[in-house]
Amino acid sequence: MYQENANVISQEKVQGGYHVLTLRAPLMVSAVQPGQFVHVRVPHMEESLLRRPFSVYRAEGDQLRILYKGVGKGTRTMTFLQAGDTLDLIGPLGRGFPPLTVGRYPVLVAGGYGMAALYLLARQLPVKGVAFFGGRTAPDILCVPEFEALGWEVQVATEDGSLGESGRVTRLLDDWWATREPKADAVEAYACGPNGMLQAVAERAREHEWTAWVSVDRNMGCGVGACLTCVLKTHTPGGGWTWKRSCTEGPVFESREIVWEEETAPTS
Amino acid sequence: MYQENANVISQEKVQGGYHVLTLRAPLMVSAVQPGQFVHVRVPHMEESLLRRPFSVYRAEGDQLRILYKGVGKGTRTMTFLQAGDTLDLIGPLGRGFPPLTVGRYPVLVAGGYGMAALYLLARQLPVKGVAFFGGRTAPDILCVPEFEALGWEVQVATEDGSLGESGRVTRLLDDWWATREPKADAVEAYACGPNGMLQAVAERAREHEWTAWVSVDRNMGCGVGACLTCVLKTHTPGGGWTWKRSCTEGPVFESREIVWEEETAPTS
Amino acid sequence: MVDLSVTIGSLKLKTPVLVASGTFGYGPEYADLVDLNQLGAMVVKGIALEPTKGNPTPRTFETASGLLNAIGLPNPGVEGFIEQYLPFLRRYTVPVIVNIWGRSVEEYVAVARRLDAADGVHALEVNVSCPNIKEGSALFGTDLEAFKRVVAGVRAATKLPVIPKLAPNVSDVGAFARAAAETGADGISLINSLPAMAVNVETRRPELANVSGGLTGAAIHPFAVKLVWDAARAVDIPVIGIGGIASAREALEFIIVGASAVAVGTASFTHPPTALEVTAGIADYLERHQLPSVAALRGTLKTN
Amino acid sequence: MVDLSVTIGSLKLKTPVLVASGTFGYGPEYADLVDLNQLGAMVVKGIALEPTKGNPTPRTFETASGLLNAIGLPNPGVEGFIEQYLPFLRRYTVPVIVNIWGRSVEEYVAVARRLDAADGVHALEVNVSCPNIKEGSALFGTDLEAFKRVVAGVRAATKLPVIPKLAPNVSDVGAFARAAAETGADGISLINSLPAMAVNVETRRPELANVSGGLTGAAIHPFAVKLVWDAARAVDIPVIGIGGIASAREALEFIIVGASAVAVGTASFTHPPTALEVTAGIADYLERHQLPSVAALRGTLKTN
Ligand SMILES: Cc1cc2nc3c(=O)[nH]c(=O)nc-3n(C[C@H](O)[C@H](O)[C@H](O)COP(=O)(O)OP(=O)(O)OC[C@H]3O[C@@H](n4cnc5c(N)ncnc54)[C@H](O)[C@@H]3O)c2cc1C
Ligand SMILES: Cc1cc2nc3c(=O)[nH]c(=O)nc-3n(C[C@H](O)[C@H](O)[C@H](O)COP(=O)(O)OP(=O)(O)OC[C@H]3O[C@@H](n4cnc5c(N)ncnc54)[C@H](O)[C@@H]3O)c2cc1C
Ligand SMILES: Cc1cc2nc3c(=O)[nH]c(=O)nc-3n(C[C@H](O)[C@H](O)[C@H](O)COP(=O)(O)O)c2cc1C
Ligand SMILES: Cc1cc2nc3c(=O)[nH]c(=O)nc-3n(C[C@H](O)[C@H](O)[C@H](O)COP(=O)(O)O)c2cc1C
Ligand code: FES
Ligand code: FES
Repeated sequence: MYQENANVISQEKVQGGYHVLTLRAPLMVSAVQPGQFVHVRVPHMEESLLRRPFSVYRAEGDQLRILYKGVGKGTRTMTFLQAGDTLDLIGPLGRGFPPLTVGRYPVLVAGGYGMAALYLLARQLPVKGVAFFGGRTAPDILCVPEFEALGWEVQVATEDGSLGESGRVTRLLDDWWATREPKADAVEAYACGPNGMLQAVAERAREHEWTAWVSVDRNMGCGVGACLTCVLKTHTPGGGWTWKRSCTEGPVFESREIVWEEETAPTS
Repeated sequence: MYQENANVISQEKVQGGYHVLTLRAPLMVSAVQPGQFVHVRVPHMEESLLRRPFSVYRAEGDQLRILYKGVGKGTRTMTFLQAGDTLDLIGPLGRGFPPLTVGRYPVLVAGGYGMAALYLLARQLPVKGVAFFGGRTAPDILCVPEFEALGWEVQVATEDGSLGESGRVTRLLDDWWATREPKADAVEAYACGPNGMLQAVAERAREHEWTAWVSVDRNMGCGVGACLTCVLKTHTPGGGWTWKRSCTEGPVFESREIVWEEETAPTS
Repeated sequence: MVDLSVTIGSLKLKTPVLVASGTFGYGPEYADLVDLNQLGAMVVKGIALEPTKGNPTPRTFETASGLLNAIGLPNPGVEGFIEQYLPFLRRYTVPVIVNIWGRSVEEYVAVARRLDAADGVHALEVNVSCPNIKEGSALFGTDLEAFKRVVAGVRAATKLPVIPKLAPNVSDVGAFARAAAETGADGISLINSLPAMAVNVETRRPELANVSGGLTGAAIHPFAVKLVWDAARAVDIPVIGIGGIASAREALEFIIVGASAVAVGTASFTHPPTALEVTAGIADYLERHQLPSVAALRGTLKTN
Repeated sequence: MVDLSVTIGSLKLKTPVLVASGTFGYGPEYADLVDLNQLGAMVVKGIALEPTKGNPTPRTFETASGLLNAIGLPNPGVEGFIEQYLPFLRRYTVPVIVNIWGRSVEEYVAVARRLDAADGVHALEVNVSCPNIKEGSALFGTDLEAFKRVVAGVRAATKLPVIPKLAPNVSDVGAFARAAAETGADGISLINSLPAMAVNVETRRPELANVSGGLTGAAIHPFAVKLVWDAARAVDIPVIGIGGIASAREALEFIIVGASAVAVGTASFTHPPTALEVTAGIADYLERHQLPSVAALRGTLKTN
């Protein structure tokens, strides 16, 4: 874990309100694992005391990228960053995605910035499987060519049918599973997206006995385990539950560990 | 009094850390009198609740100019304003300089932004007299060619002697007065600058029986007379004193009205 | 059209958005910029029996999202107010609430009695909580018995609606709210500014000539919401929520936790038409949420 | 070299800048980013007799220059703390102050007694002022008699320095400071977070699952300075000033009004090395002002 002043190399608008911020952040790049995040102090936001967490999208050379959308005060302020500006980062933070268990077939499921959050993993996994990307409408589907270039099959669903199949991404997942032979093949799923999507993946994992790693999005304070803002309910062996900190013990959890209930409802 | 969203036409650095901001502000221009000010809501300063007051430097066509220096949080933030930005103004505010009494000879004394604050007056006065400008060092002396172009004689003093006479501007004033004939000529002085300079002018005015109008610089809150932040002590006929609001009953006061004491010490 | 009206005792307000005492002068100051008749009520700066000069300068200081002030309640005295400002205010239809203060119960009573007889005063707000007065009247805001004496005294002295303004620096604001209601107050308002101070570390002097002052503005808003919630649950009389309102959102928070009306303070300095924009924002919100009236929104906080 | 050391009872601190309870975890969390040995002391998150889960989420919410929290004092219990965290902390030379809380005097006493016997604990900070616990312990912070009972109980249970942490929502903080001193406390710390709340107006639900919480950060700083000033004038024992410190300036304000030491809270979230930068800033200030020690600056506010 480092604190680093990163230089903004470029800020690019991509589709659907998303931006890609490219930073020179050698310390972050040197240590980042797939699924980890950086905690950003957004400049010129004097009234706001908290940092904002962003998954690492790409990390190459000394360059780090994050892909984000201007949804609130912090992220909208970030859209004004320009080449030459400086950004104070803490990271890499959190427990990312574990490596694929040998002999398993990897399945990725993503929505929103989750597509970016899975990219490093997709690049690193030794087996290239199938990726399911879902969104409301075509511009919400990001990074498809990049995943295909890595050798992944990408299946897309949009709720309005403007790209790929019409409907939820989990329908694609169900169809794929239904036609897949032999059933006995072990699947290891990795998911990042809205809470509803994660919960849907968790249900399938339970039903089909997959291992499923989900990256949750919880409001964060410190990002390092000190403030206990970002907790979510997890099962304990005896049938009880305990809070775990998604910033340090997560953001990636095995889906069966999570207590799925309204208390862990989506934050976005 | 209006509230107006002014467009920034340009922002220019001049010498000594001063900037000239040119705004399209037709309502302000339509009503402004010499010595009045505008109360500026500095954008992107979410943590700061108060506006900042600035004298009107020039007002031509629909363009308003203010000349200012980045001395603190608000003014430094203002230096980032660019053409196309919008600035929320309230004004014109305050009681400016009264017209010259017929038969009097006008003398201007200024330091700092005071040179700008006297420009509209200098242009409007029917008699062009002599202007004394003082500062610490050469770059602090502003607007001299502009005043000369209006037909004023400008005498300059800097404390380090880098421009004009070496020393305080009041020495120039004393020298001028000492050699001036006939002494009986009525002088009407107008001053804007640091409190010490105003007080020195007030002393001469009392001694030589000049009328002297001084524009004071007091911390302001509302700018319109509601909050009672900006008060200064003034004499009342019976030998007592009362607070007057420099935003509405000032910022220009006749120097004998002011109770000159440490309580009205300079704010800058 | 949604119904924005509010009733506090015999006082009828067309809208629930007032301007807070001490932040809008006596009326003329903002009249060029803001149509006073569109305000729920005009609450004038605190009036005492005799003219008062107030504190030395500096009187205000900016803090993080806040404003510190120690104005010291300068005012022209009750006679001065009646002569200099009431004629101006009578030209408007806006209800006038006079904020009053005193150094003793007798002074409060005398001011209340004099204003009761004046034409153009619609209610009295009783400032027991100003932290700036050294003469001891701050005690009226934090000592329950002294508080009751003041409220009872004012109550007996006037037929006008009486609205005690509660001090924020108490452990149990509900007790003061109940005491106000039991002593015959028609409503209560809160919060007044929060005792606070700032130091210039280079000079080692306080930033305010009065040493300490009161904190107001956005910084105190979450604290004010909690106190208004506590007070509103304690009594049935109307509550006026004050503290850090800069947009409709903050005003709606007060109403949702139980305030019948609100007052805009420091934000008028930043942006004079804030109170009117808040009013429009509340109307818009009620329409969007298909609520017939501001009263229908009051106290609808869901806590489970 | 200026002398930055501070003594609180038998506790010697090399620098006057601590990290505040609940904002720096138990030690390991920030150890990668901040050299713990350079802190004046490490004040750990509140410890109770039994493990506690804390409040449901959301637990924090950003406000104007402030942070609202209702974490609810989750902790591993005193035995869990001793097992899981003390061994880590013993590897450092930084003094460890354990913040303790309970639901009854007996619980406070039991925790204090257990920690008294533990190796590596250097002082106890007694949290009587956390607004987040519903079980009634908040009363320990605002009821003078209950407060004295807790402090006396803890005092009798340990030889470690005892530092009660005062509640900010009282009318007369000096009375609590005096009560602490009279009951044998070695120092006092203040302020804890200020009771506050925020409402999501679209859902009409509180932004915190616990409905209300505590306000911290820059927003409350001027309020904290006033309370520290009041408390420091009331007692001779050392005072630790807390609230809204983000740079040396705010820390110096506390020291000038009478604090012997300070603690950095919320600002560590924004910028983890804040406490160390504040320490450097104080040293620099003392040199610039030709003061030999931080003690020489303490209580030097000029009020005339
Ligand atoms: C581990 C992790 C990784 C993330 N990666 C990405 C990413 O790669 N790209 C991307 O676009 N977004 C990502 N997010 C979401 C992103 O952090 C939020 O969109 C962002 O914090 C919203 O900030 P805001 O100021 O714009 O929103 P606002 O809604 O204005 O924030 C208001 C308040 O809510 C809090 N808040 C709101 N949403 C979140 C949230 N999701 N997490 C934490 N705090 C929140 C803020 O701290 C603040 O206190 C990630 C979130 C997490 C937890
Ligand atoms: C009538 C009048 C006319 C002025 N005209 C000009 C001008 O033409 N050009 C120019 O450069 N400056 C002018 N000033 C001074 C200018 O207003 C201050 O320099 C400016 O307010 C400083 O703001 P800041 O945020 O940069 O400083 P900061 O020192 O960071 O401000 C901190 C706090 O001090 C207050 N404050 C500090 N100084 C002043 C002050 N002088 N007046 C009001 N509040 C203050 C601010 O409101 C704020 O609360 C004028 C002042 C007055 C009263
Ligand atoms: C400059 C100033 C002067 C004030 N004067 C008074 C007053 O005379 N009487 C009073 O009851 N409250 C007075 N107040 C308090 C306000 O009425 C209000 O309660 C407080 O400012 C909180 O609201 P805000 O956060 O919206 O400003 C004053 C506040 C300010 C900022
Ligand atoms: C997330 C959080 C958790 C806290 N937990 C505790 C605690 O366990 N015990 C305690 O006495 N104070 C606790 N506090 C209060 C702080 O120690 C401190 O008194 C307060 O935050 C004010 O300082 P600040 O403005 O610098 O944050 C907590 C504060 C925050 C923000
Ligand atoms: S964000 Fe602070 S503990 Fe996770
Ligand atoms: S600045 Fe408010 S009365 Fe002058």
